[in-house]
Amino acid sequence: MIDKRVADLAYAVADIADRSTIMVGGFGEAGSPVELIHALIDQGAAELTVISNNTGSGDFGLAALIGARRVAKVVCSYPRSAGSTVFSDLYRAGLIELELVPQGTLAERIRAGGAGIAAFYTPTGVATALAEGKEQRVFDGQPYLLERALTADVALIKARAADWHGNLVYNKTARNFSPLMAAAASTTIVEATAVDAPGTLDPETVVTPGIFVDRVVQVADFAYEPVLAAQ
Amino acid sequence: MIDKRVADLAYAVADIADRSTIMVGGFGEAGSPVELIHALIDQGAAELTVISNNTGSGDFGLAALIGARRVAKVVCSYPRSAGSTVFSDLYRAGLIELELVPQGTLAERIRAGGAGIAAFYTPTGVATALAEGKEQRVFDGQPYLLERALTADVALIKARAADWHGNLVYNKTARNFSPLMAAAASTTIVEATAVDAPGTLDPETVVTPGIFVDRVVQVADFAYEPVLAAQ
Amino acid sequence: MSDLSASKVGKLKGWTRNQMAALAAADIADGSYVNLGIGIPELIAHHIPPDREIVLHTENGLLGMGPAPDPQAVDPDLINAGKKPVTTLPGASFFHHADSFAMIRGGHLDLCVLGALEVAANGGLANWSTGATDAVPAVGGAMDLVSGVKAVHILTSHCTKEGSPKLVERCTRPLTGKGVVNRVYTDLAIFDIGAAGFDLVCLAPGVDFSDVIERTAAPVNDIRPKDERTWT
Amino acid sequence: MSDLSASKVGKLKGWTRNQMAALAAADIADGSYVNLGIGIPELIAHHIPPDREIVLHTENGLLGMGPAPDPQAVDPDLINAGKKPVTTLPGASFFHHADSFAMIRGGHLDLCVLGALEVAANGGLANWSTGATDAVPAVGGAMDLVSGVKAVHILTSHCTKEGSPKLVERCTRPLTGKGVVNRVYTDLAIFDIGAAGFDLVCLAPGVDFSDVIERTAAPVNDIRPKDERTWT
Repeated sequence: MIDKRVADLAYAVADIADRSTIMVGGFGEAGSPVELIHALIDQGAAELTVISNNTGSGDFGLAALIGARRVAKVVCSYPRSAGSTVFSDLYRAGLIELELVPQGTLAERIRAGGAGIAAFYTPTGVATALAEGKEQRVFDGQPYLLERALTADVALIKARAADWHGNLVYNKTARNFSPLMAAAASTTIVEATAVDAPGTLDPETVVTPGIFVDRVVQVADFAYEPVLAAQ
Repeated sequence: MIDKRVADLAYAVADIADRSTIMVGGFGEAGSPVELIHALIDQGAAELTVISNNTGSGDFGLAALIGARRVAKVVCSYPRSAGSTVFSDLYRAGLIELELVPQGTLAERIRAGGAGIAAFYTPTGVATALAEGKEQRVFDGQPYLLERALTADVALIKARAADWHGNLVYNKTARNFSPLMAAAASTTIVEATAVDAPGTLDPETVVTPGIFVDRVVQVADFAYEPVLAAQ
Repeated sequence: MSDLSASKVGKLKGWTRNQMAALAAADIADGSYVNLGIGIPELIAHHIPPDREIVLHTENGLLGMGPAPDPQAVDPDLINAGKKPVTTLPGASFFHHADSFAMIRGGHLDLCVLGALEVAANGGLANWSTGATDAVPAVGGAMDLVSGVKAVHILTSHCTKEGSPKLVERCTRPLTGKGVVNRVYTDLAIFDIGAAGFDLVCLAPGVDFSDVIERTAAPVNDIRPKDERTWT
Repeated sequence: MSDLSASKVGKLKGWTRNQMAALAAADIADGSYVNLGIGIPELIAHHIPPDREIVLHTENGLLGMGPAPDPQAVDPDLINAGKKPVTTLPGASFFHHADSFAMIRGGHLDLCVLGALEVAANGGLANWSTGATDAVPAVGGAMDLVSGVKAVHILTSHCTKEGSPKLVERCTRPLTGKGVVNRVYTDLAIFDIGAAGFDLVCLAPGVDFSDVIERTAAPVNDIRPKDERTWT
């Protein structure tokens, strides 16, 4: 029988090892798996590499993980944040590494990782500082950069609803990177508001098929970042 | 105002030129845009290159287009068909060209075409006859083949429902290649059973966003191939 | 073209930000799929002529973006690329980031309108990094947009706050893309990127050709019909 | 190993196709995601032990494939990779071909069970083309499956209809993939691909080790525990 539900957040993240590479879903506030990140902070894993579009806001979620000095390196497109100086302070002090990747290239590298594509040629970033050290090649007269796939040991993502098989649907723009990360990580851990029996989600509208998901934790009410930030 | 509806099948395919490259959706019977293909046969365009997983069955749809000698070249993964010898006869007679592509590589090449990726490295086909003439390269100790993107002048696809913006949903496994082809073709033409005003499709469950679609024709009842074949 | 330092030229009134946005909006064809950058370009959404239907794309995963919601209707899961709450219009669709940037990179968007630190006479754009050594670098989707979208329009003040020209011969700040800009709307004038510099399309009221030349660090060619030209 | 021609060896009863399928099914772990090739491998779906839940993938775009429908419930838009009507089980999902082959290529499927023309002692598989010059080539998803799925099991008659061995030193037919096969179920025996040939896991009732050696054109190593071995 397939039942990917796990009892609580602590159990869901218990085996994440030091020096793991962790993909973290979300674009700003939308889709950030704050509860799973807080469980990871409590769990204690350190020297992590985090792949995520941003570096968190306020002093909770990803910003708190970085602030707790658990993150050695960030792979992201936009590490600056209006509501947090956690990453910026550490970066300026030389205490955290940054690999800056254009947002679409970040998405495509993660997608490639999940799809078994080793590398691809993209026009994004040609003739810019972010092309430095990258192979450039011309196809049909146009220059492209070679970009490598990204994979991870663990993905932490947030869904609107899940079933026991790990099939997922998301809420609006909270979808963002999560379906890509679910496929690119060896172990995908999901926090979802609703977790029901197989058959409750329409097969036509499942966004992330359960094959990409390993663990599902039900989290009754999401701690939305703006709400937390206001506290 | 955005209204991609066109009055009839003939008008929808009227401007397809000789020597065009046409992507045709469908996997076997499911998702094959039979009515659009028949309109294309009536329209008369010739020396076409067709990109499609199969070569049609019976003596209708894609098999009829090929049988009418309108197709100079087929790019596909499985040109043999239980119910048709149209392609096989022409192929053995040297009257039609074939580029044989593994099914997943075909899908990924079409996806790359729609996504602006010039080329990618895949493990599929390494050390086989289909690797001949292709660049091989090692990443992390594993060999991969370089595969180029596929694009087309026109895609002909079938949907379950559409809105005037061209947003589409499909029926079950009839989805197959159509969302990829819609993105990879300069002009995407859709036959759909239901065509309604914007707002009738749930934004969460749209499979092909309207940005990829140019023309929508309502076709009340699909002529399913098995039904036609039985006639 | 002029190498006058900023201090020698005065400030001109020109167009307001909303007027610039209205001019940019007037050039968007009916039925276009458009991505509006963060900042002044966002104003364009309020100035689309009522007889046109434009579909707005936000790269975090939405086509058919509508205006900001009433405060009580804010959904933190429905935001734009600037992380501000938005709404959906009929015909909207949600999708993940790989699909969203497939639209961008694959040339499916008709237009993006972006801000700029510098625009070069050859269409080069610098808008992601000041190049300051202590700055934390952040790029977002800017490089994807300029490399993939069919047309790139720039909406920017003609000069920096300090009065330095933003329209330059070659960008001195880190490039977002090379040869990517098609048209520039400033508070003083509208330009196309021409074969030999900035081609002047039209001037703001009260602005002269010489005003523009003084404030532009690159060749400017007056391509207006003769009867529209005003000479100082 | 033997180079005896097929004509010198008789036909053995061995396992039926359904028995082969049941043996292959018994080796599939609970909770596996599995792709079953067209032909004999399809029979496996009928032999999954009742205490296990297996999710079947069909590469044309469905996870959670169920058995064939009643004739009156056939939906021509709900088919498997062999283009036969199927059903969905609770927990099913539909997706397009790029996503379907991302599952395959990306190593997300635990197992695929395929037919074979030839299997080589080094794990090579030939199952897409006879290599006949007049044949119309057709590959489908076979190469994708063998290059991406975590484990590849083969379900095949031990010899061709003409009696020639299908288990060979090196494939003579065009390769589907090199070093891709993990286990082979034939009507006579079960083999793992070992370091130095086919490792015999078990024999069908009434079949001797020497029978297998006579009908296999590659080294066979008996790796069974001593008390399970029977010698002719």
